[in-house]
Amino acid sequence: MAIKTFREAINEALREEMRRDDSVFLIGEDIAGGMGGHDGAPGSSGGMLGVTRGLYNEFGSDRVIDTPISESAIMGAAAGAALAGMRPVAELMFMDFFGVCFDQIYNQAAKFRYMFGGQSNTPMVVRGMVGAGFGSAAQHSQALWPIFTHVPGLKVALPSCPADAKGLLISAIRDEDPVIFLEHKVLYDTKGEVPDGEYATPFGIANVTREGEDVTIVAFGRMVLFANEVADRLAGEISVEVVDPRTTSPLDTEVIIESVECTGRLIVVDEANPMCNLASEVISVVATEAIGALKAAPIKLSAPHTPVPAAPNLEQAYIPSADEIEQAVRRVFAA
Amino acid sequence: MAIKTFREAINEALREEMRRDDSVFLIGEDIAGGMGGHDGAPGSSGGMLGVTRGLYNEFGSDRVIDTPISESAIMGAAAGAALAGMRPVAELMFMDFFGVCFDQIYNQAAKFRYMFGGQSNTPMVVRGMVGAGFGSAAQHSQALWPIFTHVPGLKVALPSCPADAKGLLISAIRDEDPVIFLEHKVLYDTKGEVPDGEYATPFGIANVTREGEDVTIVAFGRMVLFANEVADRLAGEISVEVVDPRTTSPLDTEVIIESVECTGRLIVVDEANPMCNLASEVISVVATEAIGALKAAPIKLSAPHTPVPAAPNLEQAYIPSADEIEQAVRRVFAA
Amino acid sequence: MNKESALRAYRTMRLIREFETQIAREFAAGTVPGMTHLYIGQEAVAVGVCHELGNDDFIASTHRGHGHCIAKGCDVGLMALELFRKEGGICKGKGGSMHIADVSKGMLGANAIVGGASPLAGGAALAIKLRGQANVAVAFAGDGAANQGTTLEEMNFAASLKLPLIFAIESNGYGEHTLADYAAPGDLTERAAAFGMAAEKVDGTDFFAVHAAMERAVKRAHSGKGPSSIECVATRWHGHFEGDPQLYRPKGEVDALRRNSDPLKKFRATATKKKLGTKKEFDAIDADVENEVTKAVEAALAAPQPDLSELLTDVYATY
Amino acid sequence: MNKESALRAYRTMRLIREFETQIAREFAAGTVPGMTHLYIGQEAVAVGVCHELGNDDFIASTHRGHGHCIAKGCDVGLMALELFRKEGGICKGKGGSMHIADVSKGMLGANAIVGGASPLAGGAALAIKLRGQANVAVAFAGDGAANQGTTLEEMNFAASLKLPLIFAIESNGYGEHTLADYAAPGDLTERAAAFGMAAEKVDGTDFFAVHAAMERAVKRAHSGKGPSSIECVATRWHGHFEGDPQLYRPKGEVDALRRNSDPLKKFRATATKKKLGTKKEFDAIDADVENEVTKAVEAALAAPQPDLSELLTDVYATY
Ligand SMILES: Cc1ncc(C[n+]2csc(CCOP(=O)(O)OP(=O)(O)O)c2C)c(N)n1
Ligand SMILES: Cc1ncc(C[n+]2csc(CCOP(=O)(O)OP(=O)(O)O)c2C)c(N)n1
Ligand SMILES: [Mg+2]
Ligand SMILES: [Mg+2]
Repeated sequence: MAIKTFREAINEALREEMRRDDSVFLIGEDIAGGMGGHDGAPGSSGGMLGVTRGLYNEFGSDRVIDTPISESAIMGAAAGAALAGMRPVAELMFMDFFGVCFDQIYNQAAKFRYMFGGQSNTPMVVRGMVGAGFGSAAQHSQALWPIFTHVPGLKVALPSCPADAKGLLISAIRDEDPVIFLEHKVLYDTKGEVPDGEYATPFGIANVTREGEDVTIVAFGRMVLFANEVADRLAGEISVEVVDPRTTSPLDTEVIIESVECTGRLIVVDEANPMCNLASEVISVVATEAIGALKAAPIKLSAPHTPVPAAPNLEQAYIPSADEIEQAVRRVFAA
Repeated sequence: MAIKTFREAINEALREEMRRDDSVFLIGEDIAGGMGGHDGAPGSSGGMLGVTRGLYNEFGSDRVIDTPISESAIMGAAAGAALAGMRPVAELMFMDFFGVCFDQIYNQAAKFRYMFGGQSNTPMVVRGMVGAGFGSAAQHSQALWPIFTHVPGLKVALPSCPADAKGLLISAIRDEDPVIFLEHKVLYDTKGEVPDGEYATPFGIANVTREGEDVTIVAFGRMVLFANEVADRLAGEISVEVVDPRTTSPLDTEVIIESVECTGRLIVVDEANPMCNLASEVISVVATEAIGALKAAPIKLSAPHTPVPAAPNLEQAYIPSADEIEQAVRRVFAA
Repeated sequence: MNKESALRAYRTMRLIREFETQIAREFAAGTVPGMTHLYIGQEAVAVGVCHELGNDDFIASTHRGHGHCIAKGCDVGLMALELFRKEGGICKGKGGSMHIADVSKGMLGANAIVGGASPLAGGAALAIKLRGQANVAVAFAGDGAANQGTTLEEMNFAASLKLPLIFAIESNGYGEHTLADYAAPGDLTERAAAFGMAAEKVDGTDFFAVHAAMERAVKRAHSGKGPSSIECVATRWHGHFEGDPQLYRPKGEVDALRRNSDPLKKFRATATKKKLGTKKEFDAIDADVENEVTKAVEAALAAPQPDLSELLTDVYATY
Repeated sequence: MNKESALRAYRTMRLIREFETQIAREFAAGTVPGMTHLYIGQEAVAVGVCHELGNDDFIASTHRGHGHCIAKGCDVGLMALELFRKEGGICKGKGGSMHIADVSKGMLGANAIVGGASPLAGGAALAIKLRGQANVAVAFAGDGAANQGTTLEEMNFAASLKLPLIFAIESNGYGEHTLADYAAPGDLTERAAAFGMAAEKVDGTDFFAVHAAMERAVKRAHSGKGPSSIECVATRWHGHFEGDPQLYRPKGEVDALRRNSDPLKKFRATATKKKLGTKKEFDAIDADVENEVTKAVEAALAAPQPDLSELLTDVYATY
């Protein structure tokens, strides 16, 4: 075990899987950087936020492939190469760019296996940044996971800590289906214990990050950190259980329902915009399958139904906060 | 009042609004047809399913504009023209094509007003076909409204009958914000009474298509027809109220909650794939805001988490049916 | 090209013609579910492009994909089952006409998204390049699809990464009901060339012309010179889809095409001149093919629908 | 061009240079939130393109949009407030650097999506065409954005519909950290020409060259001849974004650019030769502009953040 950043954990997962399996390659924009430049230029960037740093230098231009600014071509490159037997990991940089290339993901890669009657596997990963809090405004700060989760054929991973970032990415790369791997940009510099060597964190298995008996908080991605903070704040006063589903598709509804059956009180925190998001999904699952367990109305905490504002104070107000979560816990506990 | 088809109602709305307002124009692929062809060719199609028939002949090539197969350019043409003061109605043919052009819709048109601090209006309509039941398989049969509904800045209309198709489209064209107007292809040939002359059906106001006291069915689009059928079948036995929200964004939660407060029993029928869909959203709203009113667990009926299969028998099994709805009503009533 | 190879090419073109002709008849009879776009008139393109390709060469196809499938070696019996959406279809009846595929044959699927194929073919080409194989990938695109951003961006992308990718642009003069000249003022071959790839325009009704251009493109790809574009000028004899009233077409256009632009007639004439086949041999192939397709269609009509349990399978390899 | 007009052009170029220089200083000081991409080195492009445009002409811009804003007449005081994301900003502080816009001035926004601008500019051009106005729309796109499908498809689209649209391609040699030659083997001007539009390549550090090409393009647009492309070869003096270590650039490259490719120096030299301005006049403008920008930045630094209630406004005109 060693303490690593979220960024280092992702880099390590990529490196180890590329060493393990020759069919794994990376493709995207400036994941190497400096292509076409002077001798020292190629590989000098390693991604806009340094996540792929050093990989070009170790694996070269056939395994770490920089491209023109052509996301449909990049996604098609991954989907087509996967059909042809490779294991591509494509970077979309900011997932907000999915709007220019989603067809290759949702109509093509996600549907091949079904449309082709089970003939094919499509082992590809699409990595990209999500989330607000970085000051990157309306077109570079979105959550978007409800959209990816809605699409049959896609799997969606949303790690909240370095250990899961590494373990889920290794699982994603080894998975035979297309996986959307979402990296919350505000988490890159967060640190945590990361087991040494190779390990795969399975999809569809929620992680209970805090055990408790009074209130269940289901939180996604960065919101898990806030939920944990609130659980710790309230320790001794209100016993809060925090459930981190880790993947939104598949979604571990079992662990969520078990938790609610024990606590009888549910709060769901999703940074995504509110309509048809994961908080709605989780509350709907509990209401249809375990309503009898609820001692109080569940509480949904999400961003408002607005784009992400540029101004730092507005952006902070946009993101669900630990204080809002704490108030919600007190409210639902009192009910 | 006259009996008209869903298709005729949409055509009428377009025609009347174009007559009323010179700034309204249509743009898309083969909405006229035959461009570049012999004398009689231009205007000879009127859309792949004939929805825009005759409009080119009445309004000419400056108001009914056929384009190359370039959906990003079409959506940009609408968004840019709207910013510049026009009122474009862009056809996407099958909404499934949104994957090649969504950026222009969700990152551009939907966000202008917010990103620009309220400087601009973007009065544009994107029309397109949705839904299964036509044998058009995985890439031409999707529902997709949960994705559009999730996006702040977009409004989403989903008419279930000719009268609403006309009234909602007129409202959409007059609206100052971008509207996604969804036409279920299986409804085109359905008939219904359509008020004569111009009328606008407001957004965000649900339509109670059947009044009842025992069970509330909230149904979307084509599913409203099935829900009505079930309500009629069970008349005298179980009193079923059917709520058709008509627009998914804005969503009329008030009428839904009022209905559930009266019946205490809720079924939501959404043809869309199940994860993060409108059924989840409605159930979540009721669970968080009116759980006390529920006498039984709400029931969610949706398509399965699969692409739309080509085989007719599989496709029928994919779509929620009147029989499934009837069984659900009996189950929730007995509970 | 030797005689055996030429007769094989003719047989494949005839197989496409016969298959599409019988599907057209069945569609008119109402036995074919959904939308269908037929390939008649363009047979020389698919066969000219695919004739020398093997299962390790990939193609990505379009909504008008039956011809590409047959040319790439897909079984017409399994294809017929798929078009009728029956059990045992090449995609278990779950794909249908616009998603017909046989990955084991390197046929990565028809595609219901115009412009959807090019990026995928680019991915297959990338896999070939990374594995150092002496193979190619082909992106089929119509003259309408050539105006879709995905196709255009893939042309630059493939040139930038020197992918062993060949764009087979089928210029049949129409995109749905719109004439190609209206939709694209520029010349498609010049457009491709401007991206820095070898680009040529050939008579797409002449198998030998397409085949020769393809040989040049494959050689370039194998020698690491990157992508090529072959614009094949051919004609579409049927409507955009079956049931299309085609009011946008001048009267008599199609009759003239049948008379003057028949890829099979042209093939017979040229091959006979080149001593690559005799009338007797061609006629024998025609009869044999008709019989094969008739059997395939009859079997497909008689076959059962897929089992209902198939609705929920094949969404994920694991979930 | 008369002297008044030339001095106005110089003033605008200097305003861009000074604004960006002070923003760079503030960014380094940590007072500018979020990402910022500066325009220094390319001033002659924005000003050459926009110099003769009015409020009824539209431009759609890029992530590197400050220069386009200033050239299109946006108020630097309101721009500064926006970059610092303060109350009273041109977008109320809700847009920031990459969404800065002034629709009343025909500036349809910077854009954080590479290739996002071209289709939008096409829409503005369509509105102009439908209303029969003697105006144009300009799509700014970098040499990297030129490889995005949206840009390429818009070129064909605009040619097909004969839109009064001008593509201003800014070839600064880089897309982020990737060299333009690596990303695009083809020549961008030939690529544009192949779509059937008038296309020329000019020295983007020479205001007069850009301005002259623009005059030709505007004339074509007004006479109904459709779109044009002007590839402006200029240089980027700063990193892709502020804070970019630029390891991909050869040492000394930027110093050489400052010495040899300074659009303002070039302007002064040419204008002086042409008797369109004197050193005294240029120096006076420089001093005046520095003072204007300094005031704007000080005011913006001192301004309050937006009121929290602004979070929920401006999502819809009506909901
Ligand atoms: C992205 C997308 N846009 C539009 C369509 C509708 N559509 C189906 S086929 C077609 C015409 C394609 O023309 P072309 O590429 O020339 O192929 P052809 O039909 O002539 O073989 C169109 C517009 C689609 N399927 N996908
Ligand atoms: C669709 C999309 N892809 C990628 C990016 C990330 N990105 C921002 S700027 C940029 C480079 C753009 O290069 P160019 O068009 O040459 O403009 P320049 O920065 O040189 O002015 C990239 C790749 C983006 N913002 N949007
Ligand atoms: Mg065509
Ligand atoms: Mg550049």
